[in-house]
Amino acid sequence: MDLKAILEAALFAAQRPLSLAELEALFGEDERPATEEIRLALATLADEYAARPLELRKVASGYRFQVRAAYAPWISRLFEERPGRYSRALLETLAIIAYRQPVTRGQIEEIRGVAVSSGIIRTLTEREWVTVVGHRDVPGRPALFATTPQFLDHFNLESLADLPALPEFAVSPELEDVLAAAQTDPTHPSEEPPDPADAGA
Amino acid sequence: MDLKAILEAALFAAQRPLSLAELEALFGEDERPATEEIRLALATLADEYAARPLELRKVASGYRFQVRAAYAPWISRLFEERPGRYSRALLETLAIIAYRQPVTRGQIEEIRGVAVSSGIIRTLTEREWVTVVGHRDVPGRPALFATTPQFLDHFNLESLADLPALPEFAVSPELEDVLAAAQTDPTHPSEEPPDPADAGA
Amino acid sequence: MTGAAPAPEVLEPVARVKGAPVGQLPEDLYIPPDALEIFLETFEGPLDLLLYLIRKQNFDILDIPIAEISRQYIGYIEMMDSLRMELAAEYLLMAAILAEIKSRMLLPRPKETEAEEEDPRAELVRRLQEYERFKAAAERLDRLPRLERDLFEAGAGSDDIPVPKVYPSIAMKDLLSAFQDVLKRLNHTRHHHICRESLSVRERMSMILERLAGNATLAFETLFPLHEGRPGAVVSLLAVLELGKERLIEIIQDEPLGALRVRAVAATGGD
Repeated sequence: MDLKAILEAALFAAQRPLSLAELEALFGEDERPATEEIRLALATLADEYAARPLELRKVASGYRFQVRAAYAPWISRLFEERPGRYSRALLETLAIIAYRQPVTRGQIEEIRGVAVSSGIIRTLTEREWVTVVGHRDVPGRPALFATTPQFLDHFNLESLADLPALPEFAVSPELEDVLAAAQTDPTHPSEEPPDPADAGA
Repeated sequence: MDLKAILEAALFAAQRPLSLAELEALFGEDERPATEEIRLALATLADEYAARPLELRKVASGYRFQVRAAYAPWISRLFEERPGRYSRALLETLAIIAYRQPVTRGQIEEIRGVAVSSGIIRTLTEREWVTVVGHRDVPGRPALFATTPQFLDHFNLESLADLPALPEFAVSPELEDVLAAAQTDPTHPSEEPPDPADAGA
Repeated sequence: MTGAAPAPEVLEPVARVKGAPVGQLPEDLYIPPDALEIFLETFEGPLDLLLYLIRKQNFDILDIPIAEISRQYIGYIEMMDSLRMELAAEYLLMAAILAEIKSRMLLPRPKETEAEEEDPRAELVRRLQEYERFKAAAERLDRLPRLERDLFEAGAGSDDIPVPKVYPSIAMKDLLSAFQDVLKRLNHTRHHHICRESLSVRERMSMILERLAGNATLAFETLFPLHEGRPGAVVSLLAVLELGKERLIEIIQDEPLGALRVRAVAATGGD
C-alpha cells in the first residue's frame, strides 16, 4: 500500500491535526517508514492538492487538511451558528497573553488600563486557547496565563513565532490601514503561509 | 468561483453527508445552479477522486467523502481505544475466579463482601479471560465462571496449578472434608446454601 | 479598525456643553441617545479614549499638548457624568493623572535640573504606546485567517472502519496482591477456607463442566485420561467428587454394577 495514500486517508479520517509521531504510529513496527519519508510524502501530497479547494497545512499540533479561506463565503452557509465575533476586549487580552506570556491578570490590566473581566478569561480558557501555566511567586500567587497549541491551531499558526510581529513603535493610522488592507486580502502573497508540508521544522 | 470546487470544499468541511438540497443552499439565489448541474459536478468530482484513498459516496442522507475501506488496517490505529488501568475490584474478581473456579457471581460477592458490577464481568469475558462453563442448579441458575486458556497465556502459565501459592494461608482441612463427604454420598448437599444474590445474577 | 469613532474633525472644548441637551453637543461629540450605552464600550478604557483623542487630531504622541488633551478628556468624562452613565473608576483615575501631569508641566523648572528630570508626560506616553502596540496586535490577530470563520477543517467519513480496543495488561504480582487483600479481609470477617492444593482440582472441575456443556452425559472413565497417570486420576476424582458435592454434576448408574455416567445437574451452556 502506498505510504502517501495512507497518510492522506488518515489525515482526512482523523478530522484533527495529526503530528508526525501520530502519522508514524499508523504503521506497524515492521513497516514503519522513516520520518524523512513521511515528510517527503506529505510534501508531495500538498503539491497534489495545490489546484484543489483544500490545502495541507502544518499547524501547532500537526498536519491537517483544511478548506482554503477563499471558500468561506459558501462554506459558512453550512453552519447555522455564525462564527463568534470576538470583542475588542477579548482580542486585546488574548494578544497580550500571546505576546507577553506568561502573564498575570494584573499585568494584562496594567497594559490595557482597565480591569479584565472574569468572563473574558473564562471564555479564553473554555475555548482552550489560554491556560494557567503556573503562579507568580508574589503575594496572592496570581495565575500565570499562556496560550495553548489549540490557540495556534485555531489561528492557523504553527508556532508563536508565526504571530504577526508586534509593532515596535507606535504606527500611524495611515500605515496601519495599509497593513490592514494587505492582510485582509486572502490572495495577497505575503499573507499566504509557507507551504505546510515542506516546512522542515 | 468554480461550482465543482465549492461542492468539494463543502463536502469536506461539513464532516457529514450533505443532501442535494443542502448543496443547493450553499449558493445565493442569484447564483444558484440547477440540480442537474450539481449532479454533474458531483459525478466529475467522484471521477477525480478515483485514484485517491477517498471516494465520494451517496448514502441515505446525501453525499459524503469517505475513506476507502482498504485503508482500514492503518486508519483503525487512529481510533484505538485504550481503556485505563483495571480497577482493584476487577483484579480481585479475576483472582477469585482464578483460584476458586468454577464460581458464581454470588460466591464472588460473598468472598469479596461487596457486589460485583456487571461491567467487571463483561470486561473479563470480553477480554476472554473468563468464560461461563455452566450453571448452578439453584434458583436463578446462576452462571459458573472459570478462567480460559487465554488467561493462562496472558500470565504465561501452563495450567492453573502454576498459579503462585499463597504461603501465608494455612492449608485448610477442606480437602479432607471433600474426600470424607464424597465417600459417604456423592450427591452430598453443598455446605454452602444457595446464595440469594445468585438469583438476580 | 478604529471602531465606532466618528469622522475626524477638530474637537470643541466639550466642557462648555456640560448639562446641555444631547442634540446641541458639537457634532464630534454627538452621541445618539440610543447609543449612549455603547459609548463606553466603544472605548476599551481611558488609554483607548486618550489614544483616540490624540490620533484623531494628529497630535504627536511623543509631544502631547497635555493641557488640550486634558480639557477634552475631562469634557468627555463630565458629559458621561451629566448623562448619568456609570463610569469605570479607571476613567476617573486617568483624569486625576492628567490633572497632575498638567500641574507639573506648569511648574517652572530650574534650567540645570531640566536635563535630568523626566518629562512629566513620559510615563503616560510609555503606557499609551504600549497599549497602542497591543491594540494593533489584537486587530492583526483578528484578521488572521481563523478556523470556523475563514478556514474549515476537512474531514472524510470513516464509519466502516472498526475501532480496535487495546487492553491494559495485568502483572501477576498485581493479581496476587489483589487476591491476598481479599483473603486478608476474609480472615477479618469470617472463617473461610481457601486451599491452594485444590487449584488443579478446581481447574479440572472447570474442564469437566466445559466438556459436559457439549455432551448430555459422559462415561465416568473418560474423565480419567490414562496418560496423566496416577496423579492425574486423583485430581480428576477429586474434581468429580467436588462437583458432586457442590451439586453441579450427578453421577448416575442405571443398574447395579452398571457403567457410571456423569451429567450436569442442569442443562448447561455457554450462554
